[in-house]
Amino acid sequence: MDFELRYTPEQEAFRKEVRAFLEANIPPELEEPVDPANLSYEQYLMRRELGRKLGERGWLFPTFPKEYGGGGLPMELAVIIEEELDRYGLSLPPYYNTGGTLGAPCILVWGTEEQKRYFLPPILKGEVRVWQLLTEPGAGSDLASVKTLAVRDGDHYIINGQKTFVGSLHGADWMWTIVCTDPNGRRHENLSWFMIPADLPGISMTPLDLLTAGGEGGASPGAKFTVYFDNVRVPAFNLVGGENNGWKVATTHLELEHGGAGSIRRNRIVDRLIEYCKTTCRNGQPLSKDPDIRDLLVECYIDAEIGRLFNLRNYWLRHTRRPRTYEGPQASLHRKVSGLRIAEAIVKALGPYALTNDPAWDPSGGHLEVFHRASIVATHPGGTIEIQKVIMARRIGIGRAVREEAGTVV
Amino acid sequence: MDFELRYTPEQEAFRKEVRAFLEANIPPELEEPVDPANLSYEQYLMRRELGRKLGERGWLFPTFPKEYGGGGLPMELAVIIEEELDRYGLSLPPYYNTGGTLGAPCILVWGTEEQKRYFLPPILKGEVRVWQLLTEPGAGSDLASVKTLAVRDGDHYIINGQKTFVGSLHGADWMWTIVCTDPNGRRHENLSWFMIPADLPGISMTPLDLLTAGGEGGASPGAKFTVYFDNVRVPAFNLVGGENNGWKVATTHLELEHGGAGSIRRNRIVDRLIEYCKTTCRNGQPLSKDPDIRDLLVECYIDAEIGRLFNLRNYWLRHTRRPRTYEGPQASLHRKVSGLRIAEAIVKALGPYALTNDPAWDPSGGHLEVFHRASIVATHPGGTIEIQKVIMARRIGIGRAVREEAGTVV
Amino acid sequence: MDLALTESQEMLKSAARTFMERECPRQVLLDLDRTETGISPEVWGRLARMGWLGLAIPAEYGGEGAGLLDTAVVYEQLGRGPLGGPHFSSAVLGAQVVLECGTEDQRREVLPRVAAGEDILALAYTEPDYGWGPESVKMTARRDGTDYILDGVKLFVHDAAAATHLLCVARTGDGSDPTAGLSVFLVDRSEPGVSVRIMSGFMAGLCEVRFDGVRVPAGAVLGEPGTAWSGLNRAFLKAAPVLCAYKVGGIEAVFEMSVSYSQTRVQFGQPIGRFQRVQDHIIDIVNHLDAARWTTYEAIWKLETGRPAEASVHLAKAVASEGFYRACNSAHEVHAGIGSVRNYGLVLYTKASRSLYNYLGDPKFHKRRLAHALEL
Amino acid sequence: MDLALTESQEMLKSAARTFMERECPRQVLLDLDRTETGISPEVWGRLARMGWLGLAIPAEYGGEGAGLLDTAVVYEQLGRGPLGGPHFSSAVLGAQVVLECGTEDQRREVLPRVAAGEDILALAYTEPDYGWGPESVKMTARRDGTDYILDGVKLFVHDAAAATHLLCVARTGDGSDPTAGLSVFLVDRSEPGVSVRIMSGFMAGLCEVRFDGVRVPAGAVLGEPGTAWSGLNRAFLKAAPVLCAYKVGGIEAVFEMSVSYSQTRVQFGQPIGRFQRVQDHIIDIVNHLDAARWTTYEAIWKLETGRPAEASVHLAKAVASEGFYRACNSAHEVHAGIGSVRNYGLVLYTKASRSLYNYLGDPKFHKRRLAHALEL
Repeated sequence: MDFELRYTPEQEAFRKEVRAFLEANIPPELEEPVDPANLSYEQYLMRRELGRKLGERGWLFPTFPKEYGGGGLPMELAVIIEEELDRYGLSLPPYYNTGGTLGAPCILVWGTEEQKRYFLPPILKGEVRVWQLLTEPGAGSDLASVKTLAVRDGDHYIINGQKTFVGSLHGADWMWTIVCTDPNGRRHENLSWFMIPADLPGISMTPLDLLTAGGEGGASPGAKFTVYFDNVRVPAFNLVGGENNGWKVATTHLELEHGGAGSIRRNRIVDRLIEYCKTTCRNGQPLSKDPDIRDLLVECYIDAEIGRLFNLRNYWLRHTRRPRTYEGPQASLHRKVSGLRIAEAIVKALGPYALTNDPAWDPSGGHLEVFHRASIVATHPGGTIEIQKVIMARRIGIGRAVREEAGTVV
Repeated sequence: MDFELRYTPEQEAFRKEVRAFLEANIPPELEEPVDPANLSYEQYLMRRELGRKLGERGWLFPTFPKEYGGGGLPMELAVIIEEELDRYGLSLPPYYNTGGTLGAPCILVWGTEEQKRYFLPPILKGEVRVWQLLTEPGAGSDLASVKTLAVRDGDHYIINGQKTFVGSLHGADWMWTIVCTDPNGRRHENLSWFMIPADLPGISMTPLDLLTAGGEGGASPGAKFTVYFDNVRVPAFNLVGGENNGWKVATTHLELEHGGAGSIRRNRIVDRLIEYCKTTCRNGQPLSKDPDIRDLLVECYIDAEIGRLFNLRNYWLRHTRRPRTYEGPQASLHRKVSGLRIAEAIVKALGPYALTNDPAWDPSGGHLEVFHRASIVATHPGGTIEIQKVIMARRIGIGRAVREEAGTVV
Repeated sequence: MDLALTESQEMLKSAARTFMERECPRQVLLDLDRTETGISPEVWGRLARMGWLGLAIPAEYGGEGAGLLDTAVVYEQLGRGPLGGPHFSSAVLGAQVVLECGTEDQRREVLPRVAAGEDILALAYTEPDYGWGPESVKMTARRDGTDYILDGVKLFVHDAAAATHLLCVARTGDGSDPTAGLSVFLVDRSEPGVSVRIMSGFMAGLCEVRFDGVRVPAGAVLGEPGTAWSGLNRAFLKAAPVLCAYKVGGIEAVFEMSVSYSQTRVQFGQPIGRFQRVQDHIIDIVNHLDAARWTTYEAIWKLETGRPAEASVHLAKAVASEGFYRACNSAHEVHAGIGSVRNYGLVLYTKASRSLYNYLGDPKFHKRRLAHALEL
Repeated sequence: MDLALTESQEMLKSAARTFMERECPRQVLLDLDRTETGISPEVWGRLARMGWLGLAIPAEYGGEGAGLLDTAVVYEQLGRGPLGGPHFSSAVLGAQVVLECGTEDQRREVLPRVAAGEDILALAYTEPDYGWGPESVKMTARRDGTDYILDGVKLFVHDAAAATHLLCVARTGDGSDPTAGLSVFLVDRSEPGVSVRIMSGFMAGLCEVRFDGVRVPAGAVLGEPGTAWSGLNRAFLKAAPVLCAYKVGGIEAVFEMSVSYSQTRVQFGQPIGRFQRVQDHIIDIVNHLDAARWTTYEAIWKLETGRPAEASVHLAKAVASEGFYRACNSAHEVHAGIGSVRNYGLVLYTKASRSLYNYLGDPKFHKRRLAHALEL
């Protein structure tokens, strides 16, 4: 067993190359905002620019095939890129683009050769930013019951309906979505997966006012929209995976979204919390010296370590293409549930300081307050806590008569 | 609001009478054993004798109608009897008799006048001790699927089948049970409720070897049996509530068993635990002065207080005949779940001392060790934790299309 | 034993519920939530006219002279809103501090205006070394002739932004006993040197209050200087269960919202309330509700009947605070996405459950006090 | 990065699993559970012949010289049994203490017999003031000429009833530093004055060991008198993850039992595994399983590769102990009645999860050590 990535001298040389590239291409203004709500449009544009530069070299989607604009790199080099970006508090891509990270694998697995050549390069090179559109007002956990309708009309489909809890602050170039293409069809056999340019006539959107507000940073920005489709004409070419085959396509992005992607990142909030408590004094001593707070910090640390190991294992399983069953949603479940626990531990440890982002009184610079709200909201997107358990039970072989297989990922 | 029972001078005079009676009639040998397993047959017989003496005065089932052998007393006087018995560590009845405490209300609610006159006096006067027989190997939580069969044969029914997790150490005079009287009938409309003399030919039993062993004390003895019915002929007169009406009869005893009876007793184990920690020294100081243990004790105390208040409320609801919904199973759920929490807290507080009943090293005299095992086992009888939640959900109005009513009790 | 409300208490409860439904519908509460004070002149005036700003104030000081239980009955309904703003800080906690610490003259001067809603009190007790025990008050008041000079920062002060007057607790004497030497100063918020700033975050109405060389006359001290602790402690013990009742009302509302949503939201072809995992969240909520309810009302009963009540008050405050916090979490799980849309209303409770979690002491504080009361 | 076992480790795992299935079926384990020692001569002999009593003992001392990871692979399978008895106390913990604290001569004398199963060691460390830190050893050994006299009580000593020799830890020196002055004595259990008594309760193999004026020669001290702590600490750090692996195996078995039962037990017309509440218990178990597994193996990897491993060992021990305890509770909820029937087998795990909860330190102990390692 080996819990650490080993790098050859060649790979370490690659790290130097990446580091030099990032030093040259990350402008100082591109700092990570505490609250995704605070990512200005200017900062967003800088991040998009960085994404394009990474994309040019295949570093934006490093393990994706070169022929479609990816890097064709092995896991180790992908990790190096992620680790180096992590030093700047950035992830890959350095802006909200779950439509790309979840959509590109779908196209790679389910698209025709022509579709791959058409859709993948702009995504993998960072030329477009993509949103995913799944939830509808009447279809949340029960995604397969979506009512947004696509009707064939010659070489096009005409789409009508609405999707909600979508996207991030500064808009998208493309959107992909799952819609119903056969209202009378059998469940799971009546859906189709479309990639849609965001500027097509008939698409409009309104923002939601949420507990978490605003945002562009990382995978879970707070700003969300409702997107309306009013007789939107989409070329039939944009249907990926075949008509009424959308649920199969969905198994790929759902698997990735439900924790199957894995991760090599640490839980930053616990690091920050420990740092906060080591450096902040109350009653004349560092908070971390208070035995009650110390005990709470250890519990948070344990939760973070378990989460790190679950993610590490999933990252390894994915990139070594080993069989997976319940591991994806297990990591996802742990992240959600431990997020609530950690938020409560912070409230217990810090009292009202846990809830304020008042510049005069919050040494975390707003991180803890944002985390508190986000921990509540984060239990829902990408499948609620309950849905993670539903999937785990099916994969363990107790939820249904036939044990469910994990979705195909890349 | 008033959380305490108030007694008139007449009622206080009654208390004196009860106290004098108990002083005269409780032999010193009738002490409460730590482990129900240790109740000897002699002690059991003494308790039965005490039960008969209480029964003669109507004090064994004090609130039941006088005409059937009960006391016809108001709640306040019943509480006085219970409080006075509690001073001896005894409850009402002072031996395992859930077949009586749950069966008598069923007969009172669902029996014919003739049946009440025949069955109730021996129970209410303490002349018989009764077991309830519900679970079968294939029917636990799903009680309504019992397969033990009763077939009418002239003036009798012939019963075949087996019931398990039944009874207590020293046998029973009567047993009541729910059996199937119509194998082809609709669910819940094919069961019947029988009161059966335990000495009928064809009844046999074998003991189970359980995590909790042995017992007669209180409501949850450890000793359990499997009871076999082999062509047992039971008079048709003994069918209470009408053929195929057994599920309705069951709603009465299930309601009582699922916490609806209420209680005015404290959680003795937490009192004992606190006493243990105040009087036992480690590292030169009482355990209760260790801040970690102090915190654990407070959590246990809180659980005990919430349980006490739930039970008190239920007792009040029952005896004032106020409407009830989910309150019974809520108290039951709390008892079961908090039992596991308290057991774990004791292990955390006392380390391995929590698990030993070694006379040289256990100042609790075995109470904590028995409680630890019992806390696990106690989550199942009278409806598992899951079943309490099922019932709560139905009573809250979310478990089914139609909100379920609480069972009729007396 | 009788766990029911009396007929008149049932009427009071019904009146309070009607008031909340008519005068404080969801949209009004959402609008109030966007204000710094949590209140509008209209709603405040209505509260005053209902007599609820003088509920727990004796009749001789212009109040209703209602008992704690009556007050709790009303507060449970306010908590159902949840109606924010300074009513509790002023009319319950602030008034109790004046009652318990003040002289007869001070009561007569201050309380009628509080009961009428003309003056609004806020208790400036907690400091950067946050805590609700007597040892947590470190700010000192310096004697200068017949005046006192107040200097220091009070932090996480509830409802100071809405207040006309601050009850500032400071040390006027030394000693190793932290309960000795405390004094309460009644300070007009408009005095020079007093500055109040609302603090930002996931909290409602919590303020930073700075006293910068604020000069007050000796008469601003409630009662005898240096002896405030026992009065403060009595005031805390009486006010805490009223705050608990407010939380009980909040949990009850969150329970009803969750039940209703789970009955009507359909997924996978059935109301989500049919799913055991959704049920379990709702069962959690109702268990918190009833635990908070009965511990709270038993504490009030003990206080009202003169029984030793300390342990019960600490028990109730710990249970109700944790219960409200977790009930809101569970409700968010029942609701998923829609629950975090601000206009839906659930977030109002979640925010209240956090804002009030530490008010008058967090669960740990009360559990430690409970341990003390149990002689552990 | 490679989280897989090597091919030879997979073979070892498979051999251990086959051994357990063939030689230690349920009925054998139930019978062993009724003994005081937890072991029979037959099973003990087979363990010795497999080489598993010398797994973690270097080849030069008659062992297999396997690494910690190989040892853990076997122990995971033993934990699946769960196979009780003194194998861990003797062949892992005891042997590591001798290895770390003993002189070369002592190692050569003791370890081969341990590896062969001829001698059985038990560590008499804990006392009535129970604890696993150096400060918890209060028993003193008195020097008398060239001998030492041992007097005192060791409590909750694992597997002393099965042991031929006790490793008794006592103080031979004073000082304010609790880590100073500790010595380990190798004492033949048959020496006059040594008495071992199995303790009753919901635990397996825990004993009271009394030393009543036991005279031992100076040569009975492992290594240099008074310097044992650093060796003991190293032995604890290496043995603890092996014990964790045993717990991982126990949780895995409990997981598989629960899955299987929930797939076959039908109630309300369907396998109970279809009910979300039953699923949630099983999900709890598998979460404990994987948390215990990966924290354990990461700790072992760190130990084997010479990385700083203290924090990881403490993490793993806390997680695995709590996980095993709670996994058993959850399994009882899945099984309800049948789970508490002793012959079904679940109770064996439940008892092991309790017996081993405190062995080498309970979760709190390890969390405090973890805090220390994190410089909190």
